[in-house]
Amino acid sequence: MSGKDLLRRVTPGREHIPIIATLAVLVLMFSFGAIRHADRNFASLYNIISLFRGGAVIGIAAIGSTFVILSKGIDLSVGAVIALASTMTAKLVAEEIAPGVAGPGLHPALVLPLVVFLGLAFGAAQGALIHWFALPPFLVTLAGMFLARGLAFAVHPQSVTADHPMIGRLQDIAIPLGDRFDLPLIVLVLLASFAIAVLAARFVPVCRDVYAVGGDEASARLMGVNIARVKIGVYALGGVMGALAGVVATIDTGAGSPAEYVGYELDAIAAVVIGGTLLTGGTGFVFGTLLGMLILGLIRLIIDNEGTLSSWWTNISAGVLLFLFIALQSLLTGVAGKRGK
Amino acid sequence: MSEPVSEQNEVLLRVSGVVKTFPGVRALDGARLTLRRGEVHALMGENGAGKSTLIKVLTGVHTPDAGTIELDGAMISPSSPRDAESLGVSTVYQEVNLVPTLSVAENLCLGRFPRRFGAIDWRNAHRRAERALFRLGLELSVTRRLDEHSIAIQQMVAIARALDSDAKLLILDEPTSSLDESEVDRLLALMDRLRSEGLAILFVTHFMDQVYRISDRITVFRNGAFVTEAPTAELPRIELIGRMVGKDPEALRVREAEVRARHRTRAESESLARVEGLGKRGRVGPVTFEIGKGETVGLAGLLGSGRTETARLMFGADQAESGSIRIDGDARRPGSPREAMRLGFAMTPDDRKAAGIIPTLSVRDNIVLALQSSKGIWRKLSGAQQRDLADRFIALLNIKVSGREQAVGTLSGGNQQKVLLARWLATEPRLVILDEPTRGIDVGAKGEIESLILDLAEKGVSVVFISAELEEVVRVSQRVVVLRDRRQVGILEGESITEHAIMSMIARDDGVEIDHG
Amino acid sequence: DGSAEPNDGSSASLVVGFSQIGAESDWRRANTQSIRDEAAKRGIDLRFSDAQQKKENQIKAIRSFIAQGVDVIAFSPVVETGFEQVLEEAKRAGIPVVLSDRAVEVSDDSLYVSFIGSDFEEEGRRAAQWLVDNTEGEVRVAELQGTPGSAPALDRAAGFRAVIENHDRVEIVWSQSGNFTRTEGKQAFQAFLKSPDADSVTALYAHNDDMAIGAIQAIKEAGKDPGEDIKIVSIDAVKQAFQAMIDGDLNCTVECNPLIGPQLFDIIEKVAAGESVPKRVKVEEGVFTASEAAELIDSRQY
Amino acid sequence: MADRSEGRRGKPVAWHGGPVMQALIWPVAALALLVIFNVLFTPGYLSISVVEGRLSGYLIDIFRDGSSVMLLAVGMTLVIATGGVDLSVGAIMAIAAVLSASMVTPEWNEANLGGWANAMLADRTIAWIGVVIAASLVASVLAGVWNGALVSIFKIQPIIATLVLMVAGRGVAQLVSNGRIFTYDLPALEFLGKGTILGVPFSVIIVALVAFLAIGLTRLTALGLMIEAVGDNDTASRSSGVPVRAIRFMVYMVSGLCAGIAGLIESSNVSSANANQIGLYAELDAIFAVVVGGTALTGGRFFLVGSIVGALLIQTLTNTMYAQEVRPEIALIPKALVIVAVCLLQSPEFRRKAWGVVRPGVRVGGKA
Ligand SMILES: Nc1ncnc2c1ncn2[C@@H]1O[C@H](COP(=O)(O)OP(=O)(O)OP(=O)(O)O)[C@@H](O)[C@H]1O
Ligand SMILES: Nc1ncnc2c1ncn2[C@@H]1O[C@H](COP(=O)(O)OP(=O)(O)OP(=O)(O)O)[C@@H](O)[C@H]1O
Ligand SMILES: [Mg+2]
Ligand SMILES: [Mg+2]
Repeated sequence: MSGKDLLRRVTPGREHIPIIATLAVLVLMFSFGAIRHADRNFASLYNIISLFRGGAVIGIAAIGSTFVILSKGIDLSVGAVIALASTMTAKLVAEEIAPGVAGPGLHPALVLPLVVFLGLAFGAAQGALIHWFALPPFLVTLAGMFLARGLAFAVHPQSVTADHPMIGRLQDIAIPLGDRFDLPLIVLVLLASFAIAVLAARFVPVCRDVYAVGGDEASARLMGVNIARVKIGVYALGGVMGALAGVVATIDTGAGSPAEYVGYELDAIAAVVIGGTLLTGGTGFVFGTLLGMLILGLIRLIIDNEGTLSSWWTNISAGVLLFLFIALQSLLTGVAGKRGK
Repeated sequence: MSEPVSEQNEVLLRVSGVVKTFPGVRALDGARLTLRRGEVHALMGENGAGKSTLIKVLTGVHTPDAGTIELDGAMISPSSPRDAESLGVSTVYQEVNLVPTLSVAENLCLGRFPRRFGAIDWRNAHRRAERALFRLGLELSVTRRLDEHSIAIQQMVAIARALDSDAKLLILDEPTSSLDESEVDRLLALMDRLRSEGLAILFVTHFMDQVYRISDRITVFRNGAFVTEAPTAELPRIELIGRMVGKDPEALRVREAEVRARHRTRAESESLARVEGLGKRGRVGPVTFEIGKGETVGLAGLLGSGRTETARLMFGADQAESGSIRIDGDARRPGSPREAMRLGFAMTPDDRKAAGIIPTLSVRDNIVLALQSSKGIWRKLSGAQQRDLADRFIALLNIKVSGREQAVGTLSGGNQQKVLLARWLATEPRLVILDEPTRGIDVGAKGEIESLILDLAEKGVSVVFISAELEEVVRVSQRVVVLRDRRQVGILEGESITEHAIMSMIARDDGVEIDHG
Repeated sequence: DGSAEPNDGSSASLVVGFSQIGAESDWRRANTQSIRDEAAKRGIDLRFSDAQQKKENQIKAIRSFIAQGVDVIAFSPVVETGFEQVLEEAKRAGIPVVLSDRAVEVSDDSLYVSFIGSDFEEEGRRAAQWLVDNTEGEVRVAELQGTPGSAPALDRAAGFRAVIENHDRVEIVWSQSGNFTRTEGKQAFQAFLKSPDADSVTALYAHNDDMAIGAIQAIKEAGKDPGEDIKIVSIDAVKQAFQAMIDGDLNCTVECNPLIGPQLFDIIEKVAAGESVPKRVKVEEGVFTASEAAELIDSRQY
Repeated sequence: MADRSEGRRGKPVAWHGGPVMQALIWPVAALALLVIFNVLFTPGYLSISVVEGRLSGYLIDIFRDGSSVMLLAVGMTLVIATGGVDLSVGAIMAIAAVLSASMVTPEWNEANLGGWANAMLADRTIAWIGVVIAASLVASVLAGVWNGALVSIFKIQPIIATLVLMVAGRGVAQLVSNGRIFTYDLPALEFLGKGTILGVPFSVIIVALVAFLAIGLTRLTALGLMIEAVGDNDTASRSSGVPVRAIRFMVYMVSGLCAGIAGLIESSNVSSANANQIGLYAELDAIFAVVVGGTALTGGRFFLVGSIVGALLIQTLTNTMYAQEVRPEIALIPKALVIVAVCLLQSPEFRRKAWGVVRPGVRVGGKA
């Protein structure tokens, strides 16, 4: 390999500019917080772990949304699927199996795969409707959102505690960092999911098909891409990641509720788009979504550290920070893009 | 031309009685086609004759209403392009059908990535892509996005993709429509080699030369129906054209002669505009030339020489960084197409799919669009005016549509090109920039467009003409600007315009003093 | 360095982190205001965070309070469950937690030191009791429920039913959600009023005043007399409900008192000083009827 | 197998001939089915009576309750036709609503505008209400300008650009009223949402006016053509001289204006403005209406009448849940099923396949 070749390999290409810009702004914003709130331990390890932990549910679900959006679709059912999965998990492990049978319900080792499988089926059904009948994804997944939310209430009308000894043990799984902090299971699941997804997006052929379908579906079809597999696949993945997010949320908080996770689909979409993935399909990075998730969390963290904001200033600051972020991001991308040409 | 293939050559593909109807159009009406191993078979016909539709039926994009397809002795009914590919049919479709947002390498390897341990082996993929392109004499960065490359390069990539497979049947639907001669030569040489390896090739094109250079047999379609099949050697050019258009070919010949004559008799004219050092760093330029009223200026050069870029700068589709256009006594540099339109400019782009047609809108909407935007939002053309305009141009350019309300996306390639032309002619411009206007247009229509340019010229409209066919450039231009490596290398005028002169100017080694005509 | 040590609390003023549910109603606003005012009055450094109705946000806020090392954390939980983990973290960091307004469900009581708030079930019972005491004969009740699944909606429904169970003459014939909002309360009730059942209905129980006011408008537009043809009892006792009672449209409102600032900070200060506090503190609340509305309206702060 | 004509970017390409009728027929059919269902199961569904000088009945309710979604759908249709989306309409509704409620509250005027405003409010109420309405609408249009600037000048993806205002807008609304929820008692302002003219709800009349204006403006001028061109292929539109940027700008402004009117109607209907609740999730309803009405989210051809029918459909659905007394927490399930049914009905793909399923069955039967 020539030296020039090597250089080309390690220097990021033009397509990486948005992601580098995003990362830069993330670092910038974090530094801003760290300086402004130096007396409030802003840059503490605890806060950083919390950033990951607090964003994990959205982050995991957003992996699914990333692929959906890359294929030029949209998935509005995410939030409701999380709620459904989380309620089901809690209900199934906590409640007695049949009236009269005492004690906790099904073993989590059984419940967790079951719920994730149901998520898969739910997502695949949405994908099938979208693909086979050429229905608009927006409407199908909106219906999916209503359906999943309704089912969650049908499973249990209010919040349930996931009362099972195994859940407690799962909660204790963590990688200790130093003597006082540890990475809890949910963060490990988050990081593992992202690692797998980032690698898959690059190295698994069918994932490249997703990019192709998002870039130009008609052409992809003519090039022999199996459109059905891609389209049903991405929504199935959306369902799986939503369900997984719901399951780990239940493990992490020890409870599930049908009324929760309202509006999470938008947060997930926001994380994806902030991470540099275009809603027009075909362009973007899974890793960007992780950055997007962190940015949403960071906005919240800065607001929490302000500590004096009224409810409305909370809203406004969230909007303003979001705006500042995307403005900076597009500025950096623009400048770098121009130089790149 | 190669050895004529004997009738005994094994039949690979037999299509018979295929019918395909779209709402309002019977695109195929009992189409018939027989293809043998080891032959290049040309499929000819006017725009909208149903050639592309037949190909799409063959590859499972469309389901036929009736008819049978027999491949290698077995009846097949491919349900998708993927299906067809697995049956051994590899296709280049008429419009570049690749994914613009993917890299060149990915476009070449999609669906057949080299793998290691089940994962994509990128290094290998890049090498394979580079090799596939190199076969066509192309060296470019395969990691760049496809849409960063010109439409001609994209067409080459599509061809490279189709060639990079072990198919028994290769279908090429107008693969050469925006390639220049050296690329065409290389492609034809490759086709020749593949033929000798026993591949059957179905070749659709409107370039007569290429048909006679490479094909063994010809099938002609008219209005979706089979007209004739004959060995190329037994079907003289003039007769072929006659079969295609269904008219006396003599009329065509007379008109062509007329065109030549009218061009030669054109008088000197006063100046309309002068392009002065127009350029953009890293893209093209500086380019300098003069356009007279009613004059046609050709831009000549090889693929990627910067013709399209020059046109885009003139029209404000890209912003020039230096130079200007001197017109009406002012030095202007159009910042947007709107500004250029205000100067009376018009431009048909070479990439009609991405930058030209509005696919889901009707033919009428597409035709009135530019005129309407120059009039502004409030002064809407009345329904009657729109219909008149559309009908007039449909008749004038002989656009084959089922009605003026047909969505442009469903027109045949050549007819889409005519709609674009109509859009700009409707604005009654002073200067029309035509970037590959004859791309994908049949022989009859090419003649029509040439005489149209003449008519325009007679009305005092100036034309900047870009075409991959040098012959065409030579025929219509009073002045030719020659570009090489995105720089102007010279200008030819009047009698000195010959194909040879242009080629030698392009071939000359180092930059000669630029002749500011 | 990532220290999450609580302050000593001796040198500077008391630092309290408070996470509010949101700002969805006048009631909530009054609740927030009361807490802010009281903190200012006592010179307490109050770090306030609005969770915008999301539990996740609330957990984030609590973690951020832990990182900031506040002296006491107080919050009004968005839902009852799912706080066990974060409360354990607070406990490990040695920060006591006080709940306000709504309870949480935890296996270990020691995760919070005290809960101060209304008893939603009691409110439902009081509403039912008023209806039982102030009507005769058969009472057919329409119910406008709060947001499905929310604690006040569930408890207010349950409390109401617990009382009418013992009174056969009172019966719920229709129940719909108005999402605690005026618009949806109005729409839902308007649809109901067109059904044949509507003619026989004699009472409306709304889970909050806002929905009751929406329903009153619908009743008027349907040509009936709210408060007369249909007796109306609701919960919250906001100022507008008093106005409605003066106008004769509303019959009774059960107070759900948001002004818990003084009571809350009494407890917080005790907790910070290491004194023992009761596990459950109820907020003082009353039941107001149309007859007292006129004299009380000016004293209502929200 | 499927025939799919290749439009650019894989859009299914509309065929010639009466696209408006084709787009309308299925949503109308779905609406009709829903109404028939109600006629069968809700007594007196179709009856319209006059109560207190106003028309009253289930059908009237649908129009009246649906007026804000219909308004939003009009603006949203134009935005979506350009290939965009406006998530901020709910927040803009809140801003307009709160601003109007604040400006008719004496304490607020005292603190923010000075005594002259109150004097005017007391002496020349109608004129002042004109000012109030104008101010609210100007604010909404300004919100649209903000969105338009982000999308067309800064080239930010519409969903993210409008998300900014969706998040911040409610805060702005609360900031205006300082978090208070003002209630008013001003028949002139309440007329917007509650008033009737000859028994017809005034809000419905406003919707009709706005819809006619929008349809007229887009179809009698070249605006409609240009909007469709921009949404279908913006590169081609730009090089054909369409003022792409200005068009994008304008549609967000119109969307803002429609949202503002909707906010005024919604708040005047209940005589108060709660920044947290007015228009919450309204953007989803509006987008739903538009997409059901036949306009693709990818932009291009749009059908304003279809969107209005879509809005009526969603409102009918909501009102059906009330009328059928579906348990609130379960109400979402039938709603989901109806949406899927409507979608299927609308899909040519489904009709073809459903038909195709029948045919082989017949053939098999013939063989047996
Ligand atoms: N999807 C479609 N819907 C409606 N009509 C169509 C569709 N596809 C093709 N047609 C019509 O079928 C006819 C045949 O078109 P086709 O593309 O096969 O022509 P062609 O011979 O390839 O022409 P060209 O030389 O211009 O490429 C045309 O009239 C075209 O308008
Ligand atoms: N051999 C090549 N390698 C890489 N890029 C090329 C090559 N040829 C052309 N290009 C691309 O084409 C662009 C310039 O070509 P342009 O389209 O202006 O030329 P043209 O003379 O119109 O040729 P074409 O026949 O491609 O339309 C450049 O920006 C470049 O990216
Ligand atoms: Mg063709
Ligand atoms: Mg070109």
